Amino acid sequence: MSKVYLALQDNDEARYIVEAIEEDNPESTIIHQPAMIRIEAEGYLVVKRETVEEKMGRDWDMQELHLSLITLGGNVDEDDDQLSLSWNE
Amino acid sequence: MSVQAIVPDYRGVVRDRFENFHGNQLVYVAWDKHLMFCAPFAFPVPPEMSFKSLLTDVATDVFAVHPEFDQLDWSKAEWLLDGQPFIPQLDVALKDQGISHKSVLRFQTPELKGYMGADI
Amino acid sequence: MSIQIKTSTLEPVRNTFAHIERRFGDKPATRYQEATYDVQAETNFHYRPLWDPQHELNDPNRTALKMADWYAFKDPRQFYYGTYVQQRARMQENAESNYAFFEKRGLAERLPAEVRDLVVRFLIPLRHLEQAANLNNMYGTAYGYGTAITQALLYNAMDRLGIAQYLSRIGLILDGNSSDALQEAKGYWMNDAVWQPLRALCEETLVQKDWFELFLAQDLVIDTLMFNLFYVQLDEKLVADDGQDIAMLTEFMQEWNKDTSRWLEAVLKIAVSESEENKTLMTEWISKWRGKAAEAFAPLAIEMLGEDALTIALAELDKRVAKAGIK
Amino acid sequence: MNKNKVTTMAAKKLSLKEKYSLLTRDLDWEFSYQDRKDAFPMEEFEGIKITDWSKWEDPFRLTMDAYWKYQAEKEKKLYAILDAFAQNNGHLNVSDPRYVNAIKLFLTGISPQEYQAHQGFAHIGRQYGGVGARIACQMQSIDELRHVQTQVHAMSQFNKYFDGFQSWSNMQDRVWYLSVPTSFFHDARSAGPFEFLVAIGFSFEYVLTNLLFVPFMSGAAYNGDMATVTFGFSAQSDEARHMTLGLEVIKFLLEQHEDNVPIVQKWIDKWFWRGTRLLTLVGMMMDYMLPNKVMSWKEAWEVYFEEAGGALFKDLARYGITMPKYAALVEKEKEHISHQAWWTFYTHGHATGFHTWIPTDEELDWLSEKYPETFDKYYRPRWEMAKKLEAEGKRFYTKALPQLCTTCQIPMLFTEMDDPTQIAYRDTVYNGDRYHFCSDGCKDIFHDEPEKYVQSWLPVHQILQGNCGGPGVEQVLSDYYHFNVGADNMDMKGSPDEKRWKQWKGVA
Repeated sequence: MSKVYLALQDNDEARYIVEAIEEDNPESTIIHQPAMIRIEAEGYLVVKRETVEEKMGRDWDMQELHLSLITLGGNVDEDDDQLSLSWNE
Repeated sequence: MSVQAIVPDYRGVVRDRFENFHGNQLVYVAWDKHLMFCAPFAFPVPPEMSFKSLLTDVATDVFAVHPEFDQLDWSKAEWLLDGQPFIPQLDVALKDQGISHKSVLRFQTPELKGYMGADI
Repeated sequence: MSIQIKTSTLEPVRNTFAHIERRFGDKPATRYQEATYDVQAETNFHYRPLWDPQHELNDPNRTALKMADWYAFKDPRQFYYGTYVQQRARMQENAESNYAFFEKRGLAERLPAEVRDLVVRFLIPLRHLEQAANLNNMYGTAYGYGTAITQALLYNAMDRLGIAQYLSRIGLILDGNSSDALQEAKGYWMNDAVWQPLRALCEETLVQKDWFELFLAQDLVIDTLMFNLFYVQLDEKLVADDGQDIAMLTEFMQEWNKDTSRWLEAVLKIAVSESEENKTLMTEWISKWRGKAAEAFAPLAIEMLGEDALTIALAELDKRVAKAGIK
Repeated sequence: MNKNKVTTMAAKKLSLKEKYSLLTRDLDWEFSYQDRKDAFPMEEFEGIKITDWSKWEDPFRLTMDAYWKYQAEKEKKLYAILDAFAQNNGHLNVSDPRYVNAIKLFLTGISPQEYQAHQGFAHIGRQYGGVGARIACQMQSIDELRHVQTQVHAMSQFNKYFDGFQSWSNMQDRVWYLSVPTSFFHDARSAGPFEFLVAIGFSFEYVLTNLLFVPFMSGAAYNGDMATVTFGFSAQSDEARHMTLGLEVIKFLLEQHEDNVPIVQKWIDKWFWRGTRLLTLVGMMMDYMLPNKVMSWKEAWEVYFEEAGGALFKDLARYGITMPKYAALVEKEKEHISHQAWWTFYTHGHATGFHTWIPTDEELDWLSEKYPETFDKYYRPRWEMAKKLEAEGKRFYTKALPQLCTTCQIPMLFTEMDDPTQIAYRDTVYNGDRYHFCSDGCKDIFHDEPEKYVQSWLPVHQILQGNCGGPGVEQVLSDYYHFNVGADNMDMKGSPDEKRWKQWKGVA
């Protein structure tokens, strides 16, 4: 299985998102690089709105993710509640 | 293959036709295994120019900066014309010995190994 | 480290880029200037487009209009991307609160049925006209010349998509998100006899080749008539029929029109004052499309507003054309 | 007037997908009065078969209101940082004035291509018959305009204090090495609408731009350039959308018709090859032009292509798509190309719009460590030679113009990868004229569409035809390229840039 990944700018907003991703994807790996945070996982990764809202303590729109997103790899599926990345192999 | 365009007869203008060089033709010259010179050089020269004149009046100035140039004996150099072994005739015009527009001339000097023997 | 720096040695070597200095002198430039002037490449195009071998990739000859300097088309709003999106974000925030207010207070339910029908039959189908306007402004963006005008056309294209989406949302508000109103409105656009000439006109604009002519047809002729008929005269009718709340949902379009008119009128003036040839050409184009548009809007205007409505709208168009120095 | 009220109904909650579809997809209509093919005339000539545009899946469902809102937020943040950068003389915080040359190459070489991407996406954003794909392309068009404008604004501050930025507008369509990126985008823009999207949206954005932006922006961060980091990451936040568009379009084309598969594969092969040739410039920048180095070109290639690209092509295998032709060759090239390229620029440093230099001893050791198989054997001796010549007061600049590859337009500097001491030569004769190539990849591309590539505007040939001013190279540089000769070009050592830097920093 190949890795899917996304990278976020290293800012305060992103720290909550990363925390949420870690919680929802226990198998994922978080890599801190200069000015960015890369998160990878085997085959599948999901960002859930509800978890991010819980971490931030406020309403959070899935599309706000794009303010911090730098790059990603994998097939994207986005709706109101989550954004997932996957490979079909 | 040919181009698939919105019209059936798409044709490109040939930008580098001989006629565009004001009487000159292009000849590319390279000294193999001497990568101080990163790529072959492009020279615009009259097709009537003799091979000798190409060497002494055009190429020498460019290649002479190489530390091994003093040891270079043109008469011992081995030549390739467009990839094929070639024996140049010094006093014959380029066009009369098959050196045409956009031909590549490469010379090899097996005894000269380049700077520090590293093909440079 | 910074303590060692003497401010006197920190004088800039130059104030701006060389091409900006050539145009505006050796002084600090605005962000609009640096983002706009001479950004588009002008020479040495390698390959003729497979989709248009008669032209270069960037080619001023995709219109018959001639300009000595295509950067004469300065946008009075001085929109570059950053100022454009920030301006629209402010408008969208306002629109968002209007739509939210309208929905929260259940204003749709307070509309008289006639008003609802009027909106569905006459306002919502405009979203398809906006879609044509989006394509026609993209056409100018893609095949026009010089960043000054092509970027403004792009902003206008995106505005039109935005407006089409706001109009769609009005439909969704009226039908409780069932999309029935949208389907009904599309039915009018596709089959209602009074809409057909206008739809035919939209389809005709979509097969035009000269981008500046198309710009005049769409942004000047069609849009001026459309705005006057739907957002001025229909708006008045809605107010008279107890439908004034709808105005909350079209405030964005009102603001947009004010903003865009400033740019449109500047472009007209600049193009026409360039040369007699341009003036003649533009006069011909405008008269051709005025004729077509008058015919296309006529049945709709009569059905929606009555006999005089189109005359009023045409007078508005003629005033605008005259103001630009065309007649 | 009848005052019946509209009947009350509970508003149904719309999902993002449904809402987007109603607000966007439903705007289009079937034509009754014109032939739709006259409105969208470019969809068929490439041989691509689209049977049903409605099968298009929108990956991100961004409506204009959300677009304005989020993009304005990004712009507000970005310009706040650019203002602060200018007010605080942020250019003084870069690691070393040599670094600034990397962003000179960026502004002159990449920003104009962002503009071409903007133009190309505007073109297909008008031409696609399917509304979903079309609007995604329109959004990318306006994003790309954003990128060129924010880049120009970020560089504006550097332009006030360093040479080499000021003539970027004039340089973009004239300068010899800039014809490499320029011809790449001209090639894509002059192709049909589907090839354009495979070229730029898929091959470039999805497969390769990570190699351009991510190391570049980390590099800027490592070298104290906050302005570049900021515009770079801000642009990347749009890029995630663009990459996904690229992947969606590939899947869409492959699912539409099996006849599309070989056409798409051919385009992937072509644009992968053209892309790797273009990225040679980035490789050189990473290995040689960043004073504080993030990772080597080779490492970047391994992470961003071999690993990420490998996963992608495994995913596409179900459609019958295979790894791009010559991917195995490029695996060998990663050991060589950055060194071969920087040597070329170093030896042509009199004709470049940025400064060149010999790597420091520490940098040479870093290169040895990063390229243990190749650097000491093939490339370090060149720098030893350059050091010796420089010490003798004979800084080496070549005296003639190089031969160029007809397709990628890079000087014929690449070697056979199994013999890095031998320049690779490929040629062909077409309609009586001889054409030269750096590689099989570039020759294949010519062979597939010779009538396109006979038009190549090869800068060296244009200079020699007298079309760029002259006759001397110096006049070409000053009159045609608008260089400030003696300031913009030549070695870093002794340049006005270096002198000013020393003054600012109070170093003798």
